Amino acid sequence: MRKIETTLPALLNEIGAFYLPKEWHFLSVNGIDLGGGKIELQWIFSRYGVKDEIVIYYALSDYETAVPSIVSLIPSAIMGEREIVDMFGLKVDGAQRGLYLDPDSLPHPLRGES
Amino acid sequence: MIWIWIILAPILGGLLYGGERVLRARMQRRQGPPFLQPFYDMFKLLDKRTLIIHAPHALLAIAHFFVLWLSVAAIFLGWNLLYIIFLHLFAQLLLVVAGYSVRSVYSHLGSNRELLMVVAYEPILIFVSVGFYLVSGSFEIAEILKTGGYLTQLPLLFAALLVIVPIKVKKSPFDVGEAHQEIVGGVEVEYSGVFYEFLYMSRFLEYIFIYSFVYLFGGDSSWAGMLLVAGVFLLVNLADNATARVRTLQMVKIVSMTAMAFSVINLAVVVL
Amino acid sequence: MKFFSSFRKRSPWVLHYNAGSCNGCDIEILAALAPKYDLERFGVINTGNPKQSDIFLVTGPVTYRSRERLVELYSQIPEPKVVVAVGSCTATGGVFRGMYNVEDGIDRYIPVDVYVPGCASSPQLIIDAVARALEILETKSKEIEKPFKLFGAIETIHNRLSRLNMAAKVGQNEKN
Amino acid sequence: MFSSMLEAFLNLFRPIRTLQYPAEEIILPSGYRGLIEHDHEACIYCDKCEKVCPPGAILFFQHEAGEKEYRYNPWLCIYCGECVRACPKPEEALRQSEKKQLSAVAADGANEQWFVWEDACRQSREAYTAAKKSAKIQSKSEE
Amino acid sequence: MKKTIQIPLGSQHISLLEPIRFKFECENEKIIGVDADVGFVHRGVELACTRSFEFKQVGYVVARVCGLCAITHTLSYTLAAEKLLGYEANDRIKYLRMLMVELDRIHSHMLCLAHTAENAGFEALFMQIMGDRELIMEVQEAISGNRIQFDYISIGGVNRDLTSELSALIRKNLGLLAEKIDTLIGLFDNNWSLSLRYKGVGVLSLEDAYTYNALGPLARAAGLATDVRAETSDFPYEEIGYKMILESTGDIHARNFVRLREIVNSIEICRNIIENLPVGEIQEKAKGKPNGEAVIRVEAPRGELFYLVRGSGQNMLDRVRIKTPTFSAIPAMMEVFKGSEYADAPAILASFDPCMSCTAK
Repeated sequence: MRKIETTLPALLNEIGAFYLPKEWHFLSVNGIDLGGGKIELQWIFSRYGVKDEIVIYYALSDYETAVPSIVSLIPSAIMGEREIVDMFGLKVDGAQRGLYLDPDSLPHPLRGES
Repeated sequence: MIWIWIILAPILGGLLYGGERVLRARMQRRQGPPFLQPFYDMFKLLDKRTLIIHAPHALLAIAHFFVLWLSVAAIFLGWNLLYIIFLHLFAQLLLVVAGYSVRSVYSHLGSNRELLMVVAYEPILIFVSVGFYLVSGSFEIAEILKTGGYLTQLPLLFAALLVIVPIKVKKSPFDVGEAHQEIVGGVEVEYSGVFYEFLYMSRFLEYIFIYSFVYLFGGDSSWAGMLLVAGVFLLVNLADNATARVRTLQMVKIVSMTAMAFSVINLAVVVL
Repeated sequence: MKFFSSFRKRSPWVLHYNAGSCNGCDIEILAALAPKYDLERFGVINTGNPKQSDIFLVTGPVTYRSRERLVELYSQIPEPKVVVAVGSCTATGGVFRGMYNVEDGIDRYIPVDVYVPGCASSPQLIIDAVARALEILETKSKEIEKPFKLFGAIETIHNRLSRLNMAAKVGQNEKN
Repeated sequence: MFSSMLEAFLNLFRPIRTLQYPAEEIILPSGYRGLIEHDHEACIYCDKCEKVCPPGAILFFQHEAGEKEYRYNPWLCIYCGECVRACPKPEEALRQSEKKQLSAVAADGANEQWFVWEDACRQSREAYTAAKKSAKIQSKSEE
Repeated sequence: MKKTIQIPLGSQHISLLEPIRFKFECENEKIIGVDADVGFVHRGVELACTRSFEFKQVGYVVARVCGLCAITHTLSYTLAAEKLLGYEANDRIKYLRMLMVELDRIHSHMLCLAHTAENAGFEALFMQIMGDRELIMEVQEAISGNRIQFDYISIGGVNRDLTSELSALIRKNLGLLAEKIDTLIGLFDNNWSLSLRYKGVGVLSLEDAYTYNALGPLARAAGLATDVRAETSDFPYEEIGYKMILESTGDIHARNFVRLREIVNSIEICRNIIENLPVGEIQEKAKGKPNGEAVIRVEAPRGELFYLVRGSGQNMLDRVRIKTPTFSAIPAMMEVFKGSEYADAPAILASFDPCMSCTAK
């Protein structure tokens, strides 16, 4: 497992330079609430056919900052992005709320204070 | 005497259907429902509260059932085969209209498919009756049953009939009209309670209708007819247990390529 | 009529709905229809169509998004009908009890007649439950049965019962 | 296709696979995870099972006199057996039998009643600790 | 006039086990657009794992995320938790865990095959496969004490041991099953109507498989060589005879074949495990509180299952992230539907073996 720190503005460039469709398998977008309004976002990749090679790009963010979408690079990321929109109440371009949650359920269940 | 048989026709079909369900279960090595299950279902449906979409929709199901019954009665009375086929067609069209009359996509799809099925099997039924005419010289069932030897003269036509029997009794590979897993019964989808019962019972009549065509091939020997019906019944159920449902257009293609070709060749041979 | 109601228990047609379960009970229902347990020997057909069903087999603790469908399906089944809650999470919420998107059992929304224990309920328990449900079904009248929540007013059109607005949407009916 | 037709035909002469369940009992394998059984005599009321139970199907009602009452909801239980593994006296105080729980009807209150129990148990617990605390304060002030 | 019709599939439909709603935009019966709603089963397990349950209970809770791959959920979580506790299981525990996972794979694949057959309108085949599947259910019931939710794995080991009678039962049933699978392979390959329904239908090309990050049997049917069993070193899969199964056409037929051949492979793996079971304790003490972050991948029947667990030395965990196979497969799934017939939609859907309760958690 290799963790690489990045920032939100640089994310698209870094992943664009790193991701090769035939070599890397995109696993998921993941969010972890660190408390105090901070959130750690992770983009997780694994390499095809190689043992135990996982690369995690992570970036720190707060709730208000818009998160760049990587759908243009990896179309299947839409699911993960919609999920973090639902679960953390973040803003991601092109991803709408409503994958899991209805208007009357909890607004952002995985945030620290909720 | 014949009137009693006509009144008993749905019950006869019900027995056939019940027997088939048991047979099918045994072919799948399970116990299956009781033999009289269709009648239990019938009585239970009478006891349900009825929900109606709109009156014509319900009425069309009843009309479908009675017209179908009329065509079966006509068979028992020994009428002209062509009348019977068109009466049956009329009954089918009532069902199709019923399917289109509600705002359910599944019902519409069911009607579409029902129409395509009519396109597939109706010509074959007509060819079969023409075949009977060429051999016996009459379209009247009473006359047809007086001569024999259809099976030797019209073997391919019998094969063509065999192909369309699964369409009529809603068995795979050709059960596209019902297609339970795709369109939840098609035209049946919006019916409930007593009105569904009419559709449920019309299935019994369809059994009688199509198997009496098989019976006709026995000609003057009723034993041969009975034997043919039993054989086809078994064969259709075997095929049902060995095939998946094909798509609607595939069905039309298969039927027109096999059954249509068989019947045209057979008729040509007989005429020449 | 007495004569006809005695046939109810010989021909129970089943509607199955998954209201957010883990699949465990659903595949057990499927297994109960398969050769080893063969529910069809009691006359059970899995119709998949609420309008032609008598027994409503529900699995799952009712998630927020599926509750409207649950109520809608329930009100589409013509009476007499029975509801069987298959599995502990359907009956009481099970391990999901208290989670934020879950409603702790389907009897918050619709009246349940039989609660089946087990996580996941085995086909044996499902057969037991269906047998029990049939006893209840036989004694039921044809009175209209209403869901508890998400329920609009009973309307009649031309003196006939209309079920169009029976399961009103959440926004219209205040959640209580 | 023809081989499966033949197979279907031959199946007619083979024995059926269906178990006649309500008429004949099904023999469960030994070690089937069934109902949790509690023995009032052997239990030392350490509350460990209550703490580990994932759905919270075991509750102890605290009587004012100090003794506890075991309450168990078989329709909430997920039959994982974690309580038995946590029990300091497994097989004596708490054991997993091989019996299956029967289904409940509406009158049994499988769900409704349990909400009431949950509340009652929590309140009894709170009332008990409050009473103990006040007793302690009282005894302290008496000293 | 509008040229297209909208055909809904779900959330309640006879061909679906689980609630998922598709809205197919169709021209006649040809699908040109798909819209899916997958969130019907969202229960909030991820939050509950960090708020309501202690880390020792979480294994039983995540098992209820999905009934079909319950064992892989528990396994992944347990492995992650054990990593955080700094504990490594002995060989016997590893082998027993692998045995359960492979048995689970067999039963899940058989269910999928049966369901695909049912949705293609082949009721007899459904009955046949479901009947044969009972062999494996019997074994699972005997080993773990329950037919579906096994609750077999716990932190520090497994809950029950494998006795010699059990091994005999497993050997017997696997032998019977192996013959049945052989006939099934012949049937799936040769049946005329099945080939009409399956061959060339619902094709996912290799290119699309890469683009949409397909995984599991779905990717292997398209020729994409990915299998977590070959990409992880948590378990000694190579030494017990694991082989990667690949097909190339990517249609329903190929997916079925990947599943059938994986069943054959899994039967072999199970036999090898029974024959070469090491001796040792089945339950060891794993002490401490989870601290740090651990990432685990396990090959569930539907593909890769991913767990990320983070703890901070307390009884409650900070984060449990569950990424399930179907969740990643949905974009690929939606792509395949476009251009196929509505009549094939239920069969295509079943051939993906979607698990909505996994997806929505």
